[in-house]
Amino acid sequence: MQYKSQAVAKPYFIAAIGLFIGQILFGLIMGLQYVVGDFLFPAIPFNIARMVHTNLLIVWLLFGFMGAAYYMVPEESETELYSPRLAMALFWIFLVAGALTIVGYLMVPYAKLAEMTGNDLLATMGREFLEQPLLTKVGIVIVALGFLFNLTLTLLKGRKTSISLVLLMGLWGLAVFFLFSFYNPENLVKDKFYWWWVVHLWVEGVWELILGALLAFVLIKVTGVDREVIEKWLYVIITLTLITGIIGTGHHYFWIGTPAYWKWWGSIFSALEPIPFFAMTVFAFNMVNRRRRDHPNRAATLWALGTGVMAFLGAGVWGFLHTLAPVNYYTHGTQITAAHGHMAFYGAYVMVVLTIISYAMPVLRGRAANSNRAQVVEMWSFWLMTISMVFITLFLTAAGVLQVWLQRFSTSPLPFMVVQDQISLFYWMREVTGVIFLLGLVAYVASFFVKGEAATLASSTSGRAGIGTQPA
Amino acid sequence: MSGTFSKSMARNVFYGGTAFFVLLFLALSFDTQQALPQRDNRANLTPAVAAGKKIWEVNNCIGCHTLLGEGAYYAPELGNVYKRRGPDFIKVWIKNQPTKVPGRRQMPQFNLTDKQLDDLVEFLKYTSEIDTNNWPPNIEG
Amino acid sequence: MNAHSLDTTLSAPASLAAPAPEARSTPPGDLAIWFFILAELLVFAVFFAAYAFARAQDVALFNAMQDHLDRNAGGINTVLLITASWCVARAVRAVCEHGRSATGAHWLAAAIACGGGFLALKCVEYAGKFAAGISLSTNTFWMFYLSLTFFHFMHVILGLVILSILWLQTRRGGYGPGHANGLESGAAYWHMVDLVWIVLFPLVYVMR
Amino acid sequence: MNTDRSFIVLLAATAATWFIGESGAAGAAAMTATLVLMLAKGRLVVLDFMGLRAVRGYWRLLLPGWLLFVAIVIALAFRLGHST
Repeated sequence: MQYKSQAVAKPYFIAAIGLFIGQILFGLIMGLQYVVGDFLFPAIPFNIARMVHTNLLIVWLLFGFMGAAYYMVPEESETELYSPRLAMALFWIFLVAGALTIVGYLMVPYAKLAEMTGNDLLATMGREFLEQPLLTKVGIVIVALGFLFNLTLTLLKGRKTSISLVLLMGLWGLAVFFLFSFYNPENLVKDKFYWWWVVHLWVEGVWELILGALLAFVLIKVTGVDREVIEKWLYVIITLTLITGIIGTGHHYFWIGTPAYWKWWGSIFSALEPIPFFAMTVFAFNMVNRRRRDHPNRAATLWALGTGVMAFLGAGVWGFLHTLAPVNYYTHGTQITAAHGHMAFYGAYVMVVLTIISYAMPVLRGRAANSNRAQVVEMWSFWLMTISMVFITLFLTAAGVLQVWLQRFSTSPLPFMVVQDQISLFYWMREVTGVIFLLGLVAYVASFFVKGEAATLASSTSGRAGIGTQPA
Repeated sequence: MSGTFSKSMARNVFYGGTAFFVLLFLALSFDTQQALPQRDNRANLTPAVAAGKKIWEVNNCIGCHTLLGEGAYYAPELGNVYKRRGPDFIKVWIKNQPTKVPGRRQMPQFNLTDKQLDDLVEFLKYTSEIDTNNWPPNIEG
Repeated sequence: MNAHSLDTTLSAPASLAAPAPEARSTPPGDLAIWFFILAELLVFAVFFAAYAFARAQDVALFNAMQDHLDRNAGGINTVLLITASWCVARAVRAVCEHGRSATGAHWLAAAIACGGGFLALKCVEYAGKFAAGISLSTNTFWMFYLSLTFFHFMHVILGLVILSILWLQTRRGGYGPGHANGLESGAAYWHMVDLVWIVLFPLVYVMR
Repeated sequence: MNTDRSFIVLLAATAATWFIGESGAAGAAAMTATLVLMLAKGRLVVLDFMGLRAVRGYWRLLLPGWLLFVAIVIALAFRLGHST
């Protein structure tokens, strides 16, 4: 660790992992509710479990992004963080607010929660992913502003690298587009239209800048390739991302009451969205193959490469599968969407946050890399989680294909619930795979507690086996 | 001879390209705003519909159902439920939840008043009349 | 190949200064702009294909609506863009081969004038269509006509912004033989805008 | 110079394209003529204006290849339209 204020990243990363565990537990509850409908009813109805599952995902990814930014920006700017105390204060505010929100979801009926938290003043709740009470939303904005203030001032007083500029642009964009969550017109079509300005322009827009910056940072560190080379490719990739992704928003405007031309605009541009992901994968592998050093943290390298591949598969390939309007006409709002959502979020955002944690945590704990034994456990967790996510996606895809066939495509379409019964086998298989994912997560957490002789940068002359790359 | 590939040019292309597509997106969004009155059924957007939308929201219906294909995939699509089931069925159904059939998916009891049920039905009726480019493909949603 | 091979900059200006066409392995201008050009061309290719296949679904509509297009305006606009492109090519030659910044700036100014003429004429066309109540939602043909031409229209605007920057830089003597990366890159982008129109004009205005 | 000669050819080809449009010609022959003119024009822009004539290797083939690809797709779609 070069700057002692980078240490504030550590609690952020720990909180992220903690909330990640919660997310997966609720995912398993929901998965079971798909096949045992009355499981935990009425204590935790499905809609509550889902809200907790998705909101925890968002919040822990935000914790991860913030931790990453607090870690990266001082090092990139070659200066201490503007205010470590502000960073710590915001950490506790965000954690407590997040925890209270989740407790509110679980303890109070949602309508009651809405009433208690001022939803009558400004109705923003009850929309997918934006279920947070008004107070929490305001809290998120305040935390985000404080966070951006802190980082922007840090950047301004230090070196301005492309990586930290791209990161900050992504984070500012994240905060700006979140403001659309406060706009909830009575007109459902308008509501949905601008709802996507938060959701789509986050995950297929500004978040990808953050993703690119995190990946580029770790790649510079673990490969030793010239910053110039990595940064210019970063620019090329995020350019491709935004020129396809911004108009690509149109693939959500096919069937919600928006004009018909979006079917063309949305299909054309989103059909090209896999290209930046493919470029990112090629880029990551290329940089690792051209590495000038063998960083002892092989686990971080593995996560970095995995991010490229899984983001391409989940966001790129699975997105393309159902993005063309004639296909989406049948698949819209089915398990196909769920399949895509799972692998895309895991492959792009979960994995990139785990990449930066994998790289930064050992440093924050005073070593270049964890012991070989700890890394082996971590790599096991990588494969367990990644492979089980691939199978979760495949099972949901199978369920979705069958659902589309029986409910939408067939000449004698069956009712929704009849179809759900017929595809329950796939839901069972998904649930079993989900348990394996949890085992992977347990292994991941365990890897932090595995002892052994820690590696240093100097001791890393050998050992390039195990990360699955060809020697340069 | 190898060509030039400079970071400054890559950066300029990024800024220029991004600005370009943001502007294009804004232009299309502007056109969409102009075109919406013909499609979004706003003529029927009564206070009852607005009240119904709020009931839809504060009971987190989207946490199980889809509405015009967006939401959770645990329970049936409701964008066209008005056409599929009609107003009376919807109200009776909501009143009678949960079914408590062992092992079946359960919908909570939301204790809605008759007025609230009427508003919710109005909202679902309004939603079913939005011009969705003929989606969903059939009445089952 | 090592990490540096991608990164090699033109360290020998003489290689470009020589007017004799020397075989090179990459196009004039920065690779970054070429990635962008390729991405844009890919988008346009998909758009053109979408137009062609949508037309195949309803040939009668497309043929009937095409009669309402002003082919003279389209033709003149083609001439304007081609002329602008030629001016840009002459500007690059003047600067890169002969080091004549003033001449180059004049050529660029002429190109900007032609591009401005394109925009003006296109605006007249649009005004007529809008006055007739045509919008993106009128029918499939007009959706494509407006989408394709407006998407291209915005490219012309961006191209003109780039040309204006090049013009200012060139006038100040910012480029010369061996250090004209920016000029060549901007020129390549402008030619791409021209190239796209060369496909768009026959496809939308002429072919039936 | 190539640039100037290409410019003259481009103007002539544009006039020809415009004339085909004005004549109202339709069908395979008109389509082929228009596409050939388009390919010729595009090729000149790519090779002489963009300066790819002096480039060897795949970069030189990329843009003419794009043109050819677009022309083939258009031709296929127009054939499809005429046959239905």
